[in-house]
Amino acid sequence: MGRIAKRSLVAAVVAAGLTFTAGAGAQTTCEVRIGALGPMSGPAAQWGLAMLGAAELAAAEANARGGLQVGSQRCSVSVLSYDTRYTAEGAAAGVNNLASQGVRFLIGPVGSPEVTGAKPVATRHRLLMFANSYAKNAIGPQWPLVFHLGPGPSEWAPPIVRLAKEQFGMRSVAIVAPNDQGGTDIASVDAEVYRQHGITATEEYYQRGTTNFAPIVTRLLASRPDVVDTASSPPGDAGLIVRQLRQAGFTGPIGRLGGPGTEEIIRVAGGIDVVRNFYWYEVAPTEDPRVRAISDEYRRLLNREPPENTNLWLWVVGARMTLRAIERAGTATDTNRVAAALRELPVEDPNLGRGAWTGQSFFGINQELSLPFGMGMILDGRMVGVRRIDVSPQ
Amino acid sequence: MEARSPSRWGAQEWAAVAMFLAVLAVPWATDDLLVQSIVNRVLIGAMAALSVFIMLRMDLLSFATPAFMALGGYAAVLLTMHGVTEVLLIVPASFLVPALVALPLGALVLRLRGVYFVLVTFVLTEILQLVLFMTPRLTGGADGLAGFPAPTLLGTELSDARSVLALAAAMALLAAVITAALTAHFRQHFAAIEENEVLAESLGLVVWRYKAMGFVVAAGIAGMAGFSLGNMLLTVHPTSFGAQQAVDTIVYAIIGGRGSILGPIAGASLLVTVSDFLGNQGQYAQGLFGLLLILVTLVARGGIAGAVAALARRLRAPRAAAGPAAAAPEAARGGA
Amino acid sequence: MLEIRDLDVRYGGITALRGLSIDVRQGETVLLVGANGAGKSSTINAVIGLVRPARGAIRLDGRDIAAVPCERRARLGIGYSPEGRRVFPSMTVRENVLSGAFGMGRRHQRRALDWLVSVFPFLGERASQPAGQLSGGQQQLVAIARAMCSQPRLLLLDEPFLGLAPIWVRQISEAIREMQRRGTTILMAEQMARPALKLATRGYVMRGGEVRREGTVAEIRDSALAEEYL
Amino acid sequence: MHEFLTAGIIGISLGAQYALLALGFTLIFGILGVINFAHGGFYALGGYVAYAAVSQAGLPFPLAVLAAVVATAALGALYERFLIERLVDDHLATMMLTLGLYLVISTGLLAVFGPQSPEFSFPVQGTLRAGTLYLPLENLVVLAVCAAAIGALWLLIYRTDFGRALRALADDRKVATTQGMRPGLLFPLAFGLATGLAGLTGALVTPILALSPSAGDPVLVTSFLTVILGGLGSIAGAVVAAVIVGFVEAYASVYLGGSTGALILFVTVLVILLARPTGLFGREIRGA
Repeated sequence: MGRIAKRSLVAAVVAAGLTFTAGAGAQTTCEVRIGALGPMSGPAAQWGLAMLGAAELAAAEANARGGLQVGSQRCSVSVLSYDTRYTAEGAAAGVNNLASQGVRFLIGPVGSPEVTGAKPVATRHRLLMFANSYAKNAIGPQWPLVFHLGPGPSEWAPPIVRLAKEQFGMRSVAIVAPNDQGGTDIASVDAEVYRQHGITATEEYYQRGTTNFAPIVTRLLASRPDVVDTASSPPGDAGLIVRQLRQAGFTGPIGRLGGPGTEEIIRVAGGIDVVRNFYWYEVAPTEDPRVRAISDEYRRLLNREPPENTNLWLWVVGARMTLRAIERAGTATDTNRVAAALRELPVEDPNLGRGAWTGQSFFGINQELSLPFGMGMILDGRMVGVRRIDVSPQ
Repeated sequence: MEARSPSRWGAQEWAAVAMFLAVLAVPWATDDLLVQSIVNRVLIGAMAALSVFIMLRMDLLSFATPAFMALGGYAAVLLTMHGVTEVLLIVPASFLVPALVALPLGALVLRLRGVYFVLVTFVLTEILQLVLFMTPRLTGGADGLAGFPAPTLLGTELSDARSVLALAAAMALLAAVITAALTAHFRQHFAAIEENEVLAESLGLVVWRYKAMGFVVAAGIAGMAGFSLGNMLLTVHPTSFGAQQAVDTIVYAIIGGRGSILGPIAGASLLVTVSDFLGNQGQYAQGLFGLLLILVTLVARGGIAGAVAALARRLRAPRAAAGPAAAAPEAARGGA
Repeated sequence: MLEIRDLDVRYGGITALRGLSIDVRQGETVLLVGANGAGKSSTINAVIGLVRPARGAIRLDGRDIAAVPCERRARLGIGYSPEGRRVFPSMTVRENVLSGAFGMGRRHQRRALDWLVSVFPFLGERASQPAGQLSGGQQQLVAIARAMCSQPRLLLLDEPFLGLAPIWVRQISEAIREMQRRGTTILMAEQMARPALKLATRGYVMRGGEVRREGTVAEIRDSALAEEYL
Repeated sequence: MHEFLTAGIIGISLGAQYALLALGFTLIFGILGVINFAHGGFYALGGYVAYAAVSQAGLPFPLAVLAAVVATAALGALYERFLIERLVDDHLATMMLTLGLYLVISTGLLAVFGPQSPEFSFPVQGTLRAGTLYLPLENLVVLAVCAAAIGALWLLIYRTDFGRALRALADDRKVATTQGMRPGLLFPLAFGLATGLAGLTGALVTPILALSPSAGDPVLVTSFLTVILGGLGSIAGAVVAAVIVGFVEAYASVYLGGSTGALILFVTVLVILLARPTGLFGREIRGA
């Protein structure tokens, strides 16, 4: 019953929205709905909840200003979400579900399988989508409405490798990652970047679901690498790999050119003394007070604790930029115009600072929103911190 | 087994086909994307569950449905990528490729019964996953295949939401017709195999022939479901064809009711819809499936379809005096 | 000691026993003879509890045990050797024998085992061989020793001699005599009645699920001869 | 040579854990004829009970392990007694009951403890080293406990009335019942014993590896592989097969890499299942 009522309500809202954009220029409030699409439950829930939090924060900011100025009217912004359960089917279903409720702009999804599933359906319905997967085909010329929240490994890996080489002077690296899309797509890019810096790189892929990494560790160490890089292995796996590497007597530095989760890695590995020498890619300059201010903003506007995931800080920029593009394009329905406006928007965020549009050389389309990121380091069991690395426009 | 198998369809077979015929109208009846999306996933789930259902008719529980779905899905998508987009060609291909693989495979695995068959099909699905990962050139490996051309019907491109759903409905209708024809035609053979295979064999039933037939058709129907899934997602991806999907399709078939062709359809309709309405509590869908599975096994062996049939009989019973006696064989079949 | 009154046993639609009444007194060895399907095994199965009678009473020392579950009847002092040498094939000879005295304590088991090995030295020689590898006669002996191990008051033997070579018939007869010496009451079903008749004190001739005749060994032998069972 | 020896040591550690898991799995199949899809669930549950006992109740680790064993054994026994027992002869129904239980357990763990790995580490740290060879002390402890548990289980099954009764029920339930063995009591006990072993393994191993609500998935797969190899229902087969699986996994991963190693294991098991369903060591095949 309630469902039917809700559906007719939705239909009414959509119909009303269409009438207003059609002309009239009436005074009644309108509503822009953005969708947060990602894993809201299960093992990857943190990612999805970070996206949802980012969308909610951007919406709250816009509403606090009195709403979005879309053409001649002011519109409130609301957020709908859908749980993809980290599957392609779930993501496709989510796009349909959100689109049927009048959503034209998507924040997310985040994992490679989800993005693969969501992208074609979103294209079919002409939704604008801000995805964040490290898949090699995450965006491309055939999907003009799909934007990428970046930078991707092709952007962030080179400066980190350069800095790591300065610090540790390694000449060989062994990269380990799961044998699925989330693993192979990053590890192979990482390997290429290491090689470009004159470092011999070997790649090793393990079966997703592996519980004991001792044999993999033995294999990794057979080539006697100076450094082992855990790439995008899930934090739990990476922590265990670190621990078993140390048990096997490996004393060299360990890298992680893949994603966040350093705290969990330290926890699973058995403490920062076990980790000893470690460098990693951090999605945002986490120690920048201006970046951290996003969390305070979240508490102030939404009156609750922000999701505990640094991805939040990144996603906020994507959500803010989308809303700004809607205002600039003067439409909340014609996603082509919004996309055109978005491409023209300078990347300048009050919290994260200056970024750039990138992606042309790697994806063939300049729709990757590259923001400053961080490189974290642990030296001799001491947390050195996260340094800010700015991106350059292409 | 000398009683000639009456290939006459019962009310349930007609009802199943009528339901899918009705679904064919859905793409034109509503523009609601949510409804279309749920109906599309129900159709795919129901097709996969029909494949499980056919195997259950022979008392075989198969975890290999996702493996055959993958074969069908990848085969059809690879065809479109090589320029063959005609639906009248790729739909049969999505049926035939897994069916042809199932033929020699069946000669090997159908000798196993009971839990041994369960285990071998479980292992098959795991192996297929690894094979997909290890053949990136052909199958795209961990990335799957995406960005393939839309299928065409006599030159007309079927790429908008409506024709995607219509194609899914047509394939599901085809799957239901094939399943109904197979299970009705061989009803007594399958019943004999389900009841006591050894006895059936000693009575002169060439058991392996019927089992092979069932296995091949089940594989083909799974393959069509795989293509339908690929067409909905516009991608075929290894994560769509794992052990999790095997569990889901089995759950659809069992909860819907393994005693009737309407069972898998009812199960897929209910469970796909319910898990969609769980929204952001999606993580609890599996727990709900588990509880329903336990409940159905303990108290309603015929599943939803069996329970509805029993209820209908009870409502009719006061008029027809022989109610309970007539109900007994049906209940026994549902619970066997 | 054992009274069976008006017992009906049905399997599905088939009636296996109809209005059966049998008495076994303390210390007797009672023989049930009859052709295949006469109802001998059904009678034994009803007493041990493998089948549930549709009607009638089974009284042990005056107490009706028809409703007592099968696994509790062993505790009432009933030992049972099934037809067809159903030993536990994967278990050793020794374990098979000991399983007859399940839950009776190590002391009882050790004493019973010593006694059984002294009666049948064969059990000692093959103690650690899996029972499934033995010959038919050896398996039958193990099954009977298993039934004896609990030192039951009432011993049920279903076809103990069926299809056995003379050497095993002698051994098993000896075992049954040993139980008789100990005062055990025995109810025995046997198609091949000659060796069994030598052991019995009394008997019933069965046919079609009913008792056709009851009497002393001599009477039974004559009657049975007349019906061509021997 | 160094890799060869290291892989051997790893293979033994893996084999001991797999043996403990496969023993429980094979016990349930051998005695009840039931494929326990919830086996991995009991493993994960054991890990979480031990974790909760340490972190919430503040119990010392050995007591926490004991609590995990008791909890998983009790749940298993009760589930058998009140649900599985009713349908114990219907192999499809028992599979559905255990599959349903697995889904409920893993969802329940997710709901109560959340999706992330909790902080749960083994109390014994440190590594024994001899040249380039090494053996983490935690693995040594687990190895010792596994060996002791396997030994104790062997004594229980082969040297006690209880074990004889279980094997008798496995061989011929009807005759065993006539000898006074009560399936209604012994089946739940056997099931509880087996799930308790899974819980023990979970409590011991998850602090070394990782604890998560889905930690049971790979356990189920490994148990499947091991018991197929060793012969469903065969106790000795399970132990030998577990060691083989451990060695194959270790050597294949070290010399061929993770995916290839897994594929080799799966295909080997498939071939064995097709060519010799009784497994490498199984004598009796249970009519299933």
